Amino acid sequence: MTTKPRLEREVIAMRVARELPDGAYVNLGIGIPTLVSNYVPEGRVVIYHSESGVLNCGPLAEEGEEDIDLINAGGQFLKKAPGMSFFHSADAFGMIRGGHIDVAVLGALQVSEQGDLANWMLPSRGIGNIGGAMDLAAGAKRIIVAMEHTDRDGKSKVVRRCTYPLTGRRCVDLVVTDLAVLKVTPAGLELREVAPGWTPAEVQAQTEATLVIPRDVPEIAL
Amino acid sequence: MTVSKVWPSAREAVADVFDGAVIMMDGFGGPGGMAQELILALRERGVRDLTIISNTAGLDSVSFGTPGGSLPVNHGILVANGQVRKVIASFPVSASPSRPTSFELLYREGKVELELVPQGTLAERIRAGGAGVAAFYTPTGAGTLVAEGKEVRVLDGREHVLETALKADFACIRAWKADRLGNLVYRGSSRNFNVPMATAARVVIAEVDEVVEPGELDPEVILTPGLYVKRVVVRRHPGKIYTREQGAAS
Amino acid sequence: MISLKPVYSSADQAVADIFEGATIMVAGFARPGVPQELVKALIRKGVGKLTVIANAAHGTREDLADAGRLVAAGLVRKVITSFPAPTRASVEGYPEKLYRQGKLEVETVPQGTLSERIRAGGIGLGGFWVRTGVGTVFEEGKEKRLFNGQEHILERPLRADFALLRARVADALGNLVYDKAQRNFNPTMAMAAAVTIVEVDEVVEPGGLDSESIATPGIFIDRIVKAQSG
Amino acid sequence: MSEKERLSRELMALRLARELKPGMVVNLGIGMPTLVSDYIPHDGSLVLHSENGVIGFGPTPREGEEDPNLVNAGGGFITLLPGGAFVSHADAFAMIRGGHVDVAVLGGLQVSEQGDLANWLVPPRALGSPGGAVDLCVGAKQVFVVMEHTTRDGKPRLVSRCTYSLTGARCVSLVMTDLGLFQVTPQGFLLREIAPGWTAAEVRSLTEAPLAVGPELVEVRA
Repeated sequence: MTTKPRLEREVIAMRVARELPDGAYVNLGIGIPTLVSNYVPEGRVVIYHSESGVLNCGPLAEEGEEDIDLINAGGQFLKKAPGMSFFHSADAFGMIRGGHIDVAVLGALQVSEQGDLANWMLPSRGIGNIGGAMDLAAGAKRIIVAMEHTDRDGKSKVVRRCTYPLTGRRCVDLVVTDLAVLKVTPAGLELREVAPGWTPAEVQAQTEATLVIPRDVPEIAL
Repeated sequence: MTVSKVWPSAREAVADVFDGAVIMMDGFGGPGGMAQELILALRERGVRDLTIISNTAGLDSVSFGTPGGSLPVNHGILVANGQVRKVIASFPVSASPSRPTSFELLYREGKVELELVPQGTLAERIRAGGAGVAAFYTPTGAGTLVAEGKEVRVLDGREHVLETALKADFACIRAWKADRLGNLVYRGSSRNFNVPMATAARVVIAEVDEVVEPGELDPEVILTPGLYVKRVVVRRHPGKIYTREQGAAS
Repeated sequence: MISLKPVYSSADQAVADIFEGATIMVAGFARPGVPQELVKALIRKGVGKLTVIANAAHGTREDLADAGRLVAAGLVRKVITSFPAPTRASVEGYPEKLYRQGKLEVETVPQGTLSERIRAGGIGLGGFWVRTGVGTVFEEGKEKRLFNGQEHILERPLRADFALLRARVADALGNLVYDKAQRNFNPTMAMAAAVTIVEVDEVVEPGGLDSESIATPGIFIDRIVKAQSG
Repeated sequence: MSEKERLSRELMALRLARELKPGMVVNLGIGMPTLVSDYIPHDGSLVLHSENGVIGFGPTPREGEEDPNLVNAGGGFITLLPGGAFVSHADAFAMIRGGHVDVAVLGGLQVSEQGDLANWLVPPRALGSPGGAVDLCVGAKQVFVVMEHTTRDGKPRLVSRCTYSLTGARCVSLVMTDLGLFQVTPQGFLLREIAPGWTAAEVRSLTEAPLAVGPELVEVRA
């Protein structure tokens, strides 16, 4: 069962990209979330916000054209884009906490069935980076998590209760993994879509949390 | 009377930094917002037991925001040099556990203290320090480790955490240009923590590429009015960054 | 051209959905930065029972269509302001007249606390502790606490349904550049309302503004009105 | 006694201006305090701060050269000195509350011997305008008051306790009136300089609070 193909990181990003509405202000975390900007459907305008103090981040700079005063929150170099604006950290987070960011896409270590998010510290390391994730968890209007369904040891990252330190409580709305699309509902995690070739029962077998499984669960289509 | 806040060198501008001082420094992480000559001068001065308030606890094994993967000079060199007792930061370690920074190694040995703060809360606590706000309630961190030991109260139906203002003895900040009255303009994404930090320290020292005459900076773009700034230092290599290996590089 | 934000040629259209009982922030300090065309449009619309948040609300300058003129027009149920009365004490402003008649509620707020409360509303803070007003009537009914041995009072955020702003130029993404003292309450109120409407002298394409001089990023702006007068 | 000549508004402003030293950041209130700006150097050695967000302004412009978007907190036209800057109102008050303004010169209705100031609500008016004065009272490092020594009805404005609604408690350090210059000390008012032709006894008779007289009482000079 576990030998079945799972979705590539790019495909997870592609699926998340479909969730971004036209005209949305979006913050993308580091990792899979960063890939999302490559797959925004044609005709939609999405404005990216970076905690480094940039709004309307354009494409990444070419090699040799790096400007050390033009980076995103992941330390990547940006190209100057028309309509770009700059601001300091207090304002960058004012935008986040003040509810002005429509969607934040974050990576995660664990997501619970209540929508709790843990993504800043592996207890085994004993120290971690909070960075901007807690502010996003508290402030963004909608949180989408993009992550692998299980960790390197095959343990489910979709859990009943997070055992890792929380980033935010009851903040996640949608989880897109390499096996499924899960919606956080008052009744628990609802299985909305499965990876091609996977059955809901197979996804449940890879999931610690008990999923709410509707009668028809379509395959993830792109 | 001619006012000039321009000091002859980074070394002289940090000459009164004392053992045990609380220092705010650095922009976001990348060298664009980092007062690298002041950091080098602080290492040369050898002051100890410093408390550093910054986004990171030093990136001395990480090439964040640096072209060509080079390692930029940042306050990690002060940590590695044993000059730092405590760090208040949101990004204290490298992303990868296999590449621990000096700070992480010393932290494991119990030789440095850490106060971990969410990034937005850090910026707002610094802004509060400069703006005469003693404390504020934020939803950030409610229900997490960050809220432990702090007042938590429900306001407008939502849990909020009480966070208190941060102030410092010195702020070592980086801007693009100054005039000799201390007005500062920044470039691109390098405003980040520099702007709030410029308001929250007793002595604010700005490292800039260039100093111009009053009136030459566009008043609409001055983000740090000169009244906040005590000292201005011009970089010896404007437009360059300092890397660990070669000193000033492009 | 990417046009993320609707650009209206008429202020009347831009305020068409402002409803009775709405809470409205009106920017400006003295004359600079006052969204006069939007205020005039709102007076023409005649929608009432408004709660108005503005620096000044006395309405004694008839040549200035500021928040006070909304009060003078009888459209306001409550004002939250730092200047309910004109600076010359011998002149009675409209808020005082209506207040005496029991027709207007007035919340008088120290000016710095007013903009800090708006800022808190815009950036998602639940409240903050300041010394402003300690030992005065402005501490009445508020929680008090010692920080660093000094008394502070708890102030709560302000938010609104609409904010009316004035700037010099907008681009089609809603980024704003101001002219000198025009800035005042504008960047702060821009953050604190559900719908933010700005009137500007000029609208340009994205890229037509110097990124470094944008004091209000477009994320805060919902509608742009090209002003008919300067 | 009341026929004796009192200090002119100009002389009061001029005398108070001498208390403002190079390097200071100064906020001048509406009315008489604004006159002080006529007697200070406009060479950038002293920074004038205005609540509406103009930092580093200069004298009134020549007629015909007024800029409608360049006014002070009283709405009067000003000029910007080289090195001046514009900030938002919130940032202007962050400067005030944050302790970055050295001196505020305010008008007054009453000042008590403890240094309490009442200047925002004139009985029997129902409403008054505190403007920025309440913030300046707690935020400025020093508060100077300039006002007439007595009301139009001849009642003293230097009092034991303010009967008007306070703007700030224990905040005033210096008072300039048309009868002299008064320091607020832990022991109460100290008469430092006196209007020419007046005796300390005469000033005392127009002052409700006890009044100490300095050992070297001099006359206010232009």
